[in-house]
Amino acid sequence: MDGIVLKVVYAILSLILIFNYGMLVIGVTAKIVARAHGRIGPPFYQPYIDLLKSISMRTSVHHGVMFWLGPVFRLTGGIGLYMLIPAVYGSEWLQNFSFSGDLILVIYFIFFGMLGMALGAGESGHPFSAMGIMRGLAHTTASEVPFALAIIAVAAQYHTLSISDIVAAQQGGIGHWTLMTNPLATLAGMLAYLGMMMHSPFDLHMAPQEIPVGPVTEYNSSYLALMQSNRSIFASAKLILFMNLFFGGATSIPEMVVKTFLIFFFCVFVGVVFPRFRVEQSVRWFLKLPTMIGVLAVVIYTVHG
Amino acid sequence: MVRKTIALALMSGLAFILAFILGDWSPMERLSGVAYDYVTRGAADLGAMNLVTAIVVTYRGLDTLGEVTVLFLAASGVAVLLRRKRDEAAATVKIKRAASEIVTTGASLLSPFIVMFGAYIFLNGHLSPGGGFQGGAVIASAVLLLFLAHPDYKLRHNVLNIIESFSGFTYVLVGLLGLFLAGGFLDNRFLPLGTYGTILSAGAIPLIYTLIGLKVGTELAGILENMKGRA
Amino acid sequence: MKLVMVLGAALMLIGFWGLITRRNMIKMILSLAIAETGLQLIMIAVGYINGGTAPILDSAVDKLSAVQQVVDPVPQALVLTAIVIGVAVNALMLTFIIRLYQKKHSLNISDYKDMKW
Amino acid sequence: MVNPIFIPVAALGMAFLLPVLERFGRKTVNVLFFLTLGFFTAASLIWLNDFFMANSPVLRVFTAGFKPPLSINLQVGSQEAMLLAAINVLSLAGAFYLLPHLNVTGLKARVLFLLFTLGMNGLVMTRDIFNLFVFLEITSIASYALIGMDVRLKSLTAGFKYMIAGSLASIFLLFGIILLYQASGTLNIDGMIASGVTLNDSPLIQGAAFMLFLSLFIEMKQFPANGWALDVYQAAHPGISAMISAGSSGAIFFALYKIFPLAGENWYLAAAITGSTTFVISNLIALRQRQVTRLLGYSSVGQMGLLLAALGFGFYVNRGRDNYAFILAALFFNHFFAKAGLYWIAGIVKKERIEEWSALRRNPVLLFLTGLFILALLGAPPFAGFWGKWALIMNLGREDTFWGVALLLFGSLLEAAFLLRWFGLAMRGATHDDIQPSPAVREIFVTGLFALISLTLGARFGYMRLTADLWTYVFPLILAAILFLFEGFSVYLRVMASLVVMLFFGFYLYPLEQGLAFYFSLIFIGGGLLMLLATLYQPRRSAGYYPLLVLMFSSMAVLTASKTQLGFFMNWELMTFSSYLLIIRGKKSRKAAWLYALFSLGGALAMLAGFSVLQLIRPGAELLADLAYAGEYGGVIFTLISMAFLVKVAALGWHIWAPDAYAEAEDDLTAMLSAILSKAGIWGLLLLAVFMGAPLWHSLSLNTVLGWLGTLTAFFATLYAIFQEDAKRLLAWSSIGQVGYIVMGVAMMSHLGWLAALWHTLNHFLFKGLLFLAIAGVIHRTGTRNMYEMGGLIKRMPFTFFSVMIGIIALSGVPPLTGFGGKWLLYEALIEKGWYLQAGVAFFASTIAFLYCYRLIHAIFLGIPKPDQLQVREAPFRILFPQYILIAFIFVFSLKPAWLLKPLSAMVAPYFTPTLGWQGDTAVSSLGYWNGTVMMILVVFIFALVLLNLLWMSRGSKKVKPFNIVYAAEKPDRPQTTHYAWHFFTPYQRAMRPLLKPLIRHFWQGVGEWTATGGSVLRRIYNGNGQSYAMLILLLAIILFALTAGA
Repeated sequence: MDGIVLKVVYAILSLILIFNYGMLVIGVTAKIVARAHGRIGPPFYQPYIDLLKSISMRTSVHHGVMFWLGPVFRLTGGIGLYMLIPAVYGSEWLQNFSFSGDLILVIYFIFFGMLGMALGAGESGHPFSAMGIMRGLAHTTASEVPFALAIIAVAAQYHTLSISDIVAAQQGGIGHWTLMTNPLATLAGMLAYLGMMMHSPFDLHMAPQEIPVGPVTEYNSSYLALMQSNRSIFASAKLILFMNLFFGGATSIPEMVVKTFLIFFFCVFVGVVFPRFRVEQSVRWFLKLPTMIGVLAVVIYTVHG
Repeated sequence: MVRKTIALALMSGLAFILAFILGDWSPMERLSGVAYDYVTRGAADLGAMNLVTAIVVTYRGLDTLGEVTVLFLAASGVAVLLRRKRDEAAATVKIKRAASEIVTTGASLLSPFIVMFGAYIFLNGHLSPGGGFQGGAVIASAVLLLFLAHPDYKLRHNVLNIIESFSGFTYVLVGLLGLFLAGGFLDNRFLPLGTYGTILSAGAIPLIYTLIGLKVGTELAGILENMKGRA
Repeated sequence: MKLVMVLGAALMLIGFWGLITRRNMIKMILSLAIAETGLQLIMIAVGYINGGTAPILDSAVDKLSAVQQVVDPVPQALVLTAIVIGVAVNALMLTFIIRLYQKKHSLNISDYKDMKW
Repeated sequence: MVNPIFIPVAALGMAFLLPVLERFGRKTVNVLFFLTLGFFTAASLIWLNDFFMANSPVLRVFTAGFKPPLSINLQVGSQEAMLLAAINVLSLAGAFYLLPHLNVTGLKARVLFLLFTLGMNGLVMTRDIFNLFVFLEITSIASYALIGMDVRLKSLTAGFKYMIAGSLASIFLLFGIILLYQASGTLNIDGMIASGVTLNDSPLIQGAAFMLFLSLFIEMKQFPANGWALDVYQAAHPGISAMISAGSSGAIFFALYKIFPLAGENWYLAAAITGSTTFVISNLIALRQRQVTRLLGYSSVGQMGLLLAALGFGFYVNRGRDNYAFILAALFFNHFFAKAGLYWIAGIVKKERIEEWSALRRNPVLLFLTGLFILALLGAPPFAGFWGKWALIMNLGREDTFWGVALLLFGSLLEAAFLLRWFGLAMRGATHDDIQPSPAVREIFVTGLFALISLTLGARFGYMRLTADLWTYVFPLILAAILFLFEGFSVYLRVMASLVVMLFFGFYLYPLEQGLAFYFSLIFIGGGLLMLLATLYQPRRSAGYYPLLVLMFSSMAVLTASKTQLGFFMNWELMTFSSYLLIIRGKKSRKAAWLYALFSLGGALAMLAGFSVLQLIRPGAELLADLAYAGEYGGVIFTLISMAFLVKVAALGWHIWAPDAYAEAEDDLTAMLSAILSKAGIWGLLLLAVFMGAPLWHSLSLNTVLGWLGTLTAFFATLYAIFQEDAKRLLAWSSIGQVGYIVMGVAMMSHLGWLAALWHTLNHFLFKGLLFLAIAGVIHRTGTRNMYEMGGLIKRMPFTFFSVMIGIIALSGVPPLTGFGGKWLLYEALIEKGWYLQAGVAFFASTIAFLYCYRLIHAIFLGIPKPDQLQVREAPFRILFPQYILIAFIFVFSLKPAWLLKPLSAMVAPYFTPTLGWQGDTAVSSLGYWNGTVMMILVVFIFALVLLNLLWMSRGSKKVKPFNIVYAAEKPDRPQTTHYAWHFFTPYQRAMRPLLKPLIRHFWQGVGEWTATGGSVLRRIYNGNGQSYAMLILLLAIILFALTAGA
């Protein structure tokens, strides 16, 4: 029983850490992007301000039970996802609940929040919400393909689906990273990652700069706050996942911070350079080059047996 | 043209088949099998001089009964098909020209003799060439002659019907008598075989042939009348 | 007797030829009758024994040596039946033609193609 | 014992006497007429009894007091007794049916009829070949006259054509007889056979045989010399057609059977070839036929071909006549009673074209009888044709005659195509408000009598065939029969009765099964019970619904208990036909049901072929377990048998039927089809794998092929699902795709793979049953299946919404519900197996599944409600209740996956070494691990925390009305423009266009069209000209000569 209590305490601590980390990463990135555009940009703590603003809004409306539950699903999905990934290799308190399932569970749990939020947004009755969800889902299906292939290749490479084991196998210097030992899988995975982060050029469903089109169109106040909190946790969890899979994981918190930030910066960088894709364009793009690379990665292991 | 060509091809095919089958046919040298038995024991068994008759009426009597049935069927079929429906009753055809006097006179003169000849043929079926069918056909030819001479001649249906039914039914009864009194259905030996070579011999054969003659004669006459149309 | 056989076969072929080339239904029936006649000749030929006489055991044929003298009576009996059956069928066919003619006033077989396929 | 000679005596005596008796009035004549026919019937029934019950010696009657060969003899043995009984019962019933027609025609018609019957009797009884000729002529001449009796142009024309053909046939026959006589010196059939004369290969004797059999082949209406027969069947009064098609054709067939021992090797083969060609071609031509009596004509001709083929094969492939006597009898009597019955119904309905047969729908009794007879003709169990066809195909396999198997099975499929189309039109064609059939009691009586005889005979033949486990195999039929007694009572009583009999059956099966079989029968029976409960939501159910449902479920359960191939195949067919009859109850399901039946039958026939190949390598094999000895033929057998299962699981390529059938079937039935019926195919595949492992086709392992098939099915079906506007069609495609995963699992042939398959089998049953039932409830309330016509129903139907939500979460495999378990097992297994690419495709498919899941729930329940659906009520409790039972199961297995996985693991253990271990509640595979229990607790815990948090934060939140949104700077007011539901995934469709070409549908359409076109080209030889028909007869002569002269 003590074990469980300890685990819960660790998990909460770990969660607080990752939440703040996520907030900061988002803030810093916005700043960097602004500088790249030649603007001053918001302060790095802007996400906190946004969150506080959302929470303290006096007007709060909702469209029904499912609308109400959508953010709950979403945040549960984010937290749950993070809980399933061991954040730092060898650290007991940052193992989270990764003993309850392996990589397959992690991948599928990503959908939990998405589905819940899609249901909530759907109930708002706003056509833009539905449209945003349609675009998001369509886009996700395509970007998941190279990602899945990359994971399969990694699993085939290490003969395991346990994230901890995969990280363990990469210890011992940069030469053991999947990046080096399985470059094709890493490439496919990182291309998929662009789509999964839903950053430009794959952010049509959010269309952040224009009129509010997307799942969150009708969300406001505390509902929006939940979404915002999720965004930081969810994004960080994904970053950690990619770090674990392809870049040797992390043995300490600073290593984790550096690695994940660099990984995040990769997608920010791409986003700054490329304009936005339309849905069918992005779907086709993912199904062409990244998928081909992924297939190649997988076929190598199929042939080798 | 295509049709003719196909027909020609078919015919040559058939000709080839017939040639193939009959190519090395040659007549039998001597009797064998069942024919041998018929010839050696037929006369003694049944007392009929004409072996064909013995076969037709007794040995293969069931065939003959069937044959009578076929004729009866045909006659019934013709009658059914040419029956007058109510709406057709009025549409009678007028015969334009009566027969010439030669024909009418000839007919009246000849027909009794023809009938008599027919009767002779079936009565002597067991002794000489001939028999019920032949006799019946001859009798029917007398009716045909009458029709030619008198196009509007009407046969007496009731009489014909009764003769036909009676002879047919009796034929079956005679067959049954064979079954009960002698060896089997249509066995002619329930009547005494009599003196070989006389008219009242060969058991029931003359009786059967008489019945057949009557039946065939009336049936053919019926067919003729039906076909003649509505004079 | 070979000749009778050949004649019979020839008659059969002629009958078949007529059946498939004559359009007139009455001629078709006559053709069938010709073919039947051919067959009857063949039947008789089959029963023939060289030098044999009619299978009537009268004074002309000795009862004891009849086996050597007469032809086979069986085919003759069969022919008799065949003839009668032929007559019956022909009568019925002619009746059909009478009725058909009343319906369409044509004796041409190709005019009776109401049902096909 | 009655002396057989009294049959001709009575017939002739009466026939000769009747013209005189006419004066006593019609009544007297009729009484005497029926007395005579009654005497025939009684006599033959007495014989039947004597031979089968008392084992009497064969009756031989010598006429004229001499023994054969001097005289003609008649013989009545057991075979003759059967034939005579059938013929005389037919005559009596037929005369009764035809009574008004006979009355109109007059006295002579009765004479004709009586002599016609006599002719048939004579054909059966006589043992003299010339006498046979005479009786054949009697039969023919009587039938000519009977056909032309009504003096209509068509019947006269047909009769005339028949007479030409008949005359030619009799010329050939006589020719043959006389040549045979010369060769053998006798006319007695037994004498001829004993003399062995035909074994001589001199041209004369071969010619004799040629002429003899040519004639009988013509009389048997063999292709191409059968144009006349079709005209006769089309034109004659249906009552007469019945007599000819069943009676005289049957008698002639028996005559042929009698003299067939005279034939030599070359004739066995010729009969087999001619017969099977006729069978195939006449069924092919019939595809384009719309005229009912002609359609039946083609079918009759085809059946004659089948009989001739069976006869030929019987002699050709083995000399064991007894077995073939069974086959011939089964096929013969099946055709005999069914065809007569169908002609009689055609006479009652009086509709010429099949499209007009929808009039039949108003008369359930007639419809029922029609269905029964058609099923009999198709060889459905328990009709005699089923047993006959099975035995025939098995024999052909044993003797390596697979061209025969192929031809006969292909012909059967074609026959099914047109007969079922006709039945479909009768059942579900467009109705016209014109004259309804008004059958006389007399007509219904005789038709019903024949249906009863058909069933009884089928039972009798089946009893002879099913040697082991008889009761298990026929149990479903008995249950269905019991439920028939409850028709007409209230739905509640019927459901109650169904539940009781199913439960009883479950208890009966329980001790017989363990392991996998138990698991599947639990799904079949338990699932069936639940679904039966759900049917209560519709207060009215048409007759036959519950018997068929119970038949379907219980025959599926029997599949799991079957030990023998025959028992398995029988129940497979029962399941197919009962589900067909259920599907066709849908309002617009005519075409869908037709397609379903055709594909299913095609599959079943392939299965039959597979079993027949097994006979080659293991003659006499009866058990399913014998499949293990397939050896080098394993690949072929596996491929053939798996066809049936692939059709049932709607694998890609065989799936064409499924979307339509699922969509158009009644709503609760669809749930059963998808949730339960498709699992029968899975069970079959498992069974194959258990017995045959993974056979090779050359060097290609078939389980790899199967695995890819499953993968592609999962992918493409899912892809199609997202573009459907119709909720049921969407779920239908989804169902196809989900079953594709199960096929993958089975194909992996590993412990984990099978676990994945078994887990998903149950899970798919749970969530797809749930979804279809929920949607059924929605359709019940809204009256539409188009999702874009709904919207915002969450507020009106919250419970149904919850069902659907749980359903889609379980479906999409999102943790923590059961769906994830299936996915986890599947991917672990795939990666363990090394099927990486398949895993990638499967993953793609499963993400696409989110699209349709979301679409389903969004378009129906979310968004803005339609004005006319504002007052829609929640679905009835009776359909919600089963849904919540399913939800309960989903939650239980989500929380405690071990409860299901551990027993499953034990079930699979006998076949593969387990690779799944346990650490407490954590399942550990060779690659990874999963603890469903912790996962569930974790998610619930986090969810609760976040929920409480939000509850606190959104204290003052206000609910707003549907249109309270800002949309492009205006407030929208119409749901039609605001609810984004129609063509939801258009951009995706654009992106995926290259993958969406319906190539397979086009392929099958092409197959169908080419086949039908082939038929319509071939049928041009029947140009209606009697002379051409004569030419075709001569052509047959030449063909047969070419076929037989070589030897």
